[in-house]
Amino acid sequence: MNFDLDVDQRDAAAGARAFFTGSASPAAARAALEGGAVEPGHKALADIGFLGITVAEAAGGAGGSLLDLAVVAEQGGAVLAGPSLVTAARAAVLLAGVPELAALLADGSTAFAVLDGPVDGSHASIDAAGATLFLGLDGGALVVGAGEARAGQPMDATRGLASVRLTDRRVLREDAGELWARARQAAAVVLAAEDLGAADRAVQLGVAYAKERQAFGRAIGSYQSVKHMLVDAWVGVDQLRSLLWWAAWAADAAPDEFPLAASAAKAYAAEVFERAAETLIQVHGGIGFTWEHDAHLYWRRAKVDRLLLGDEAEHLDTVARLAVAGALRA
Amino acid sequence: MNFDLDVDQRDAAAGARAFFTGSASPAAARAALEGGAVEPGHKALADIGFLGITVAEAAGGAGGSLLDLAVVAEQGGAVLAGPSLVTAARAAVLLAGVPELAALLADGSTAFAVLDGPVDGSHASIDAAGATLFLGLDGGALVVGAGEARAGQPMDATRGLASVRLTDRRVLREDAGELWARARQAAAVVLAAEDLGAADRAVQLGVAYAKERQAFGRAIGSYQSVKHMLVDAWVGVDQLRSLLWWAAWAADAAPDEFPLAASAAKAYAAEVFERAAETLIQVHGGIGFTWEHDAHLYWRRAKVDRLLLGDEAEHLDTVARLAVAGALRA
Amino acid sequence: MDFDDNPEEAEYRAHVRALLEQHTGELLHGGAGESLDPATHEAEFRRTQRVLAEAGLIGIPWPREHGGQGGTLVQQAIAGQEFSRARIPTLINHIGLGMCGPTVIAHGSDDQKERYLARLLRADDVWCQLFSEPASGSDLAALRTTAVRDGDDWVVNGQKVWTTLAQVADYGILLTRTDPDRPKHAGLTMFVVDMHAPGVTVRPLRQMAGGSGFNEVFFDDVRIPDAERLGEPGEGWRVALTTLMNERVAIGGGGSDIGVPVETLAAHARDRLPALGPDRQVLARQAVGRAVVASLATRYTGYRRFTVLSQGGLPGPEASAGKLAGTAAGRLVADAGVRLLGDDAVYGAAADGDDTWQGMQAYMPGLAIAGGTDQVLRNILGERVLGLPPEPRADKSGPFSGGTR
Amino acid sequence: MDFDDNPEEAEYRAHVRALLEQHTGELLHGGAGESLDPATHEAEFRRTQRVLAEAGLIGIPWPREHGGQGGTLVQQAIAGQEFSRARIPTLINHIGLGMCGPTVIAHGSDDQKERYLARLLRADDVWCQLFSEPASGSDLAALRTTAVRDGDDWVVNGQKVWTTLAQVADYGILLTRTDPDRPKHAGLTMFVVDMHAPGVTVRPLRQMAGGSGFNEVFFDDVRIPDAERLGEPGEGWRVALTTLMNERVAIGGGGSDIGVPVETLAAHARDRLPALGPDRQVLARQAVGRAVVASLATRYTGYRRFTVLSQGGLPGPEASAGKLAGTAAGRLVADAGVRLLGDDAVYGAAADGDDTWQGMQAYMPGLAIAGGTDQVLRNILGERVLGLPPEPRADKSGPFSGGTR
Repeated sequence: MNFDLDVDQRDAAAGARAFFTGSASPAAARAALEGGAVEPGHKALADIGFLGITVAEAAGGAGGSLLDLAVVAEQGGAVLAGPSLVTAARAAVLLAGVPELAALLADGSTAFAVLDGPVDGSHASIDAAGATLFLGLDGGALVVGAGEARAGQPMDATRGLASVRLTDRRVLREDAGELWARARQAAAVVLAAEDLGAADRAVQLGVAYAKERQAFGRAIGSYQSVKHMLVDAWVGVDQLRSLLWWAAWAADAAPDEFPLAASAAKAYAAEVFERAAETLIQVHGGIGFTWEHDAHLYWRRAKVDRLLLGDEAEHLDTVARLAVAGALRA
Repeated sequence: MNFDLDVDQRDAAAGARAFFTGSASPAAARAALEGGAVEPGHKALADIGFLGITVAEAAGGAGGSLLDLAVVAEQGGAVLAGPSLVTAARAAVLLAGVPELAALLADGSTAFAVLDGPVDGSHASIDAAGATLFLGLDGGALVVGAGEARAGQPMDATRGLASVRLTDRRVLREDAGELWARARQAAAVVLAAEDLGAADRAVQLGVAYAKERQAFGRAIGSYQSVKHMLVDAWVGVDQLRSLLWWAAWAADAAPDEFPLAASAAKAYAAEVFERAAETLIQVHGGIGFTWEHDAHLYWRRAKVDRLLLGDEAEHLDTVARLAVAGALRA
Repeated sequence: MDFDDNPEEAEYRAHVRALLEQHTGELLHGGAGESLDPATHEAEFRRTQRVLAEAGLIGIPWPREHGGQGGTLVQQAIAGQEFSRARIPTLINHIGLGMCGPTVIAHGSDDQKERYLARLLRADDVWCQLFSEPASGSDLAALRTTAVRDGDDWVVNGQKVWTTLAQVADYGILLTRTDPDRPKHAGLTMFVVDMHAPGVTVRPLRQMAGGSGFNEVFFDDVRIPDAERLGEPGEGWRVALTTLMNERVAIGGGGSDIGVPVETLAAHARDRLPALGPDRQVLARQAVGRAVVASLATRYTGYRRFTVLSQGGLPGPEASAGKLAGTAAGRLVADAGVRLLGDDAVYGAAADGDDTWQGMQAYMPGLAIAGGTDQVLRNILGERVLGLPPEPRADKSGPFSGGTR
Repeated sequence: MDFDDNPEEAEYRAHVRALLEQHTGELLHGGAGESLDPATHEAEFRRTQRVLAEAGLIGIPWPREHGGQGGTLVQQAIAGQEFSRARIPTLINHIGLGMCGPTVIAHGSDDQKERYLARLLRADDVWCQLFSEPASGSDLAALRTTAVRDGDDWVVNGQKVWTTLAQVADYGILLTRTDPDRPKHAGLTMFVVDMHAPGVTVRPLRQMAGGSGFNEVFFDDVRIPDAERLGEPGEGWRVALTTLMNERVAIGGGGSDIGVPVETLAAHARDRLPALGPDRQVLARQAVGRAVVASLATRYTGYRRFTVLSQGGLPGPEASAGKLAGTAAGRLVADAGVRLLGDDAVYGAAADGDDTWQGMQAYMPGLAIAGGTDQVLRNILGERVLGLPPEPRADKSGPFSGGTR
């Protein structure tokens, strides 16, 4: 058994960490709430090659695995980067048979978004606010087209959520239901990876503050109420990493396990990230619920992400149905 | 506003406490698991008049309110007494129009049980194991009859659970659906009252042990992990008392509020008692999960009661439906 | 047992209602769910309190000699309920009434009482409470703002934070460290400070939910005459305990919901449930049911506390349970409300601009902190209600300046 | 990344499997879900371990000089997995193998090693660990059992509790207080005790779930030769830490579920779901889904720990998270399993006598306590993994007899 990242993946994670740390931040996420740009932005992500990690080499991508993408996405999540690599992962699956469009995805010359719900008035869809070309499922067919995006008042401005009405559409593939489902599972895994990164950072920030902040003559992290709250958050993050790695690995290496693993990771991510973000605020006390502190930016992301691409209830239901149908490894 | 027990009710509670403390105990509940008798038993409860508290005076009862009965039932719950006053409350409602049977209930000359589910093979029904005459709902009609009881291996032997098949039946009232529902609500409230008493005692026992038991040079109750666990259990108990009083009061004084209040009390009781019992074991550490310690007897009662007369999910659903239909006070 | 007023209560309620009716044109009325900002409507807020004071509805339990009505806590609670019913927003001087005034009554000089109390009741002066600092939140006695004696004055330097209403306040009660060489609780002194004095700077503090109910207050060489001291030098902690005890009385309320009332959630569910699929309705009803039960449990427990007041009792430490459980219930209500929004739940407001549920969601984390964190409340309940032993403390002896903080 | 054996691991697994096949007739095999009691099947249990030892499958990572195989922790884990797969029950000497033996190896005299280790591996002698006492559970160093020097012997008086396998044990490692005038950790000494010596009384302790896996052990003037001391007098705490560190290695497992495997829950749900109404099915799937996700999260985290072993690493304090989270997941599995029983859920067993789910439910509260309470595990994780500061302690200095306990 070798359930660990390999050296290349560790290197990729370190590189991604350096890139994202230098190009995005909770401060940028705060500024975005007041109209600032999402950082690092579409072009920078394309330039460093992150949009094409899972696009085939023939289409100009890196031909990597979903796990390769997930380790990068985790680092983006840690600093609340946008737009999301969820879209890259999902579009790469959808466009696997359409190399000319996949090439536009990989080189960043077109900003794609994938629409959830009806294409003539979609649900809130990730990064739809900044996209120019949309992919959607229309009566079982995979379609592509331009559209009009209507963004609501953001809770987390880095997600670029908007509802879209396609103004034209072209069928890329009929009977695309299975492909669509697989793409959505990949998207759920990458969202869980971003959540893992953000939750991990939230716990780190909470731990650091609990070591430093004093009350009643000692560091607040020495009190069991604070210590145990952080431990529970950390245990969740540590276990989420295991589910996430398994799910991302299964996408390419164990397709039979993938649907259950993807839903397990997404459901668990929703809970773990929300708890980590709530803990981050609570540990910080008064300063933790001010606008100027970063805590609420993680909290906003958590409150939004838990509902995107299917909430916890949807994915728990899926896990149960698949488990009952015999999908667990013996 | 006067949301408190009156002097008579406080006196009744004190009297009931003295009676139950002298006639029942967790030790008796333990012995019952190995075939011992349920204490104080049907006859003693009849003799002291508790079976007739809500039976009309004309039928030999005390003509009291459900609240009068609930304050007594709480004291029985504290020492895991059996049989349950749930049956007395429920049968008194059902037999309000049948004074000759109500008289047999009040004077204890007949041991009644009320059957949940089909009368030709009921669900597990409280105190059915020791009863000789059964009340049931059969195609919308209230029926009474003798029957054969089949008791399963007990988890909590004081509940006298059994499945019953009526061997004869007589219709007491046609179209009894509404009466049946009200009786079941009264039963749920009295079960919640017994749970309140048991949960309250569990918290008291946990607090007492946490003050006395030392670890690492101080009482374990001084550690936040133990202290806060007990506080959360206590807050639940204190709030359950409020819901319980309201529900029991509403049965007679505010019938419009009663269905919602009864379901709220029962749903909350399930959660509060279970948490109090789990806390009791955890605070005691190793000794807390031994057979000889009383903790598991409270735990057994909690694990059973949470499911009887509708589990938490059923009652939460009822609360939501009624609230949506406008049943909350403005 | 009943939930009705007794005859005296009913009579008093009718009296209040008649007065509010009579003065309705002079009073501010807030829209439901929408809270007016005292900073932008300061004049109307002050006028409203003055009119109510002149009608005898302010400072009800205060002694008559200090401008109060010599009434009961129950009368005050009834008046509060009727203010809510008439949609009168929270009084601009609620900090002054609930905390500063009682502290001046208990520890002020005759001169201070004379100068301040009547004006406070009429909101001629608005008051704030200057206790918390960036480095002393739950551990209030660790505060670092210094006051140094200089002739007949004290010179104050430092920073306070989480100060409600500082941006409109005329006076504040200010807890300072006057002797850093004594143990942390022993070196404190309380003052009345003029918020318009040179060297006082107020800066609003924006919260994650968007509003700015709190402020930072900076003190740069602010001079306070010794006559404005409240209590003896070094007795500040004892004086502050008076304030904090009165704060508990103020928040130990009588069954009012935290955040959005559960009836509003029920109406919201009535609107939104039909749009959900059948499986989703099952789950949504569980969430709504759980939120309703938790809220009602807190509400009816509040009624029990109110009954104690009604029978002449005082709120004990168990009042902390009301805030703890109310916060937990509020979280359930907010979460159920947000999830019922469906696709709108991921935005900051619904498509029609209504942000009731998202706003409440963003308000809840602060509520679990401000006015006593959940953790501090559990300590209070564990120690003062359940009688569990406190943790050993090393910060109570030794000089503050010597690192024993 | 993969979940397969590497070539060496695969080879070793095949080797183990072949040996188990070869000796299958000599080995005890337990029924699924049904655990055999070592006390009632003692001879077969001892024989099973002896056969496995002779096949080289016991004490795999122990040095060859002490009768071990000089192998790796991974080989041991693989052997354990294959024992499970072959339905061989937990070895009768698992306490001896996991804790007592390593302690003798680290601190015993050559003579002790010679006399004990080979016999321990073959289960010629079964061992137990005598540490916990009624008044010292989480706070082990507060123990009160005394050993007083008397010539060449020590005389032991006191009581131990929670002693697994004491009713069949031949020897035990026994932690005693030999100097009550020193601080609590400094006055302890460890011994090997003959469980058949006069004055040793073993009494089984019944648990709430019904079984009697634990015992009380009483010592009345039990004489232990000084040659049976493990380590120096006063060094008992250091010796005990060796034992406890090995305990953590033993429970830091590689992805095995706590309680009933989640696949069993899935099969149970498949059987029981169709009997529920549609609304109930929605709720039951939520509960099953949640239990499955929590279990898989723990299982796959176990695989990550196992990978560390596989790469030659040692289990760190994060292994405590496996027990903490596994217990929480186990509670979810048990609760979902019980609730799926419908009307049978209120009884101690289903109508057909199967008590899998009720048994697991009753087993979970003890699991959150035995081998480190949830609270102690959180302290360990907070301090040793997250680096949060410990609480101040007053019990570490001052003489034990002087009340500093």
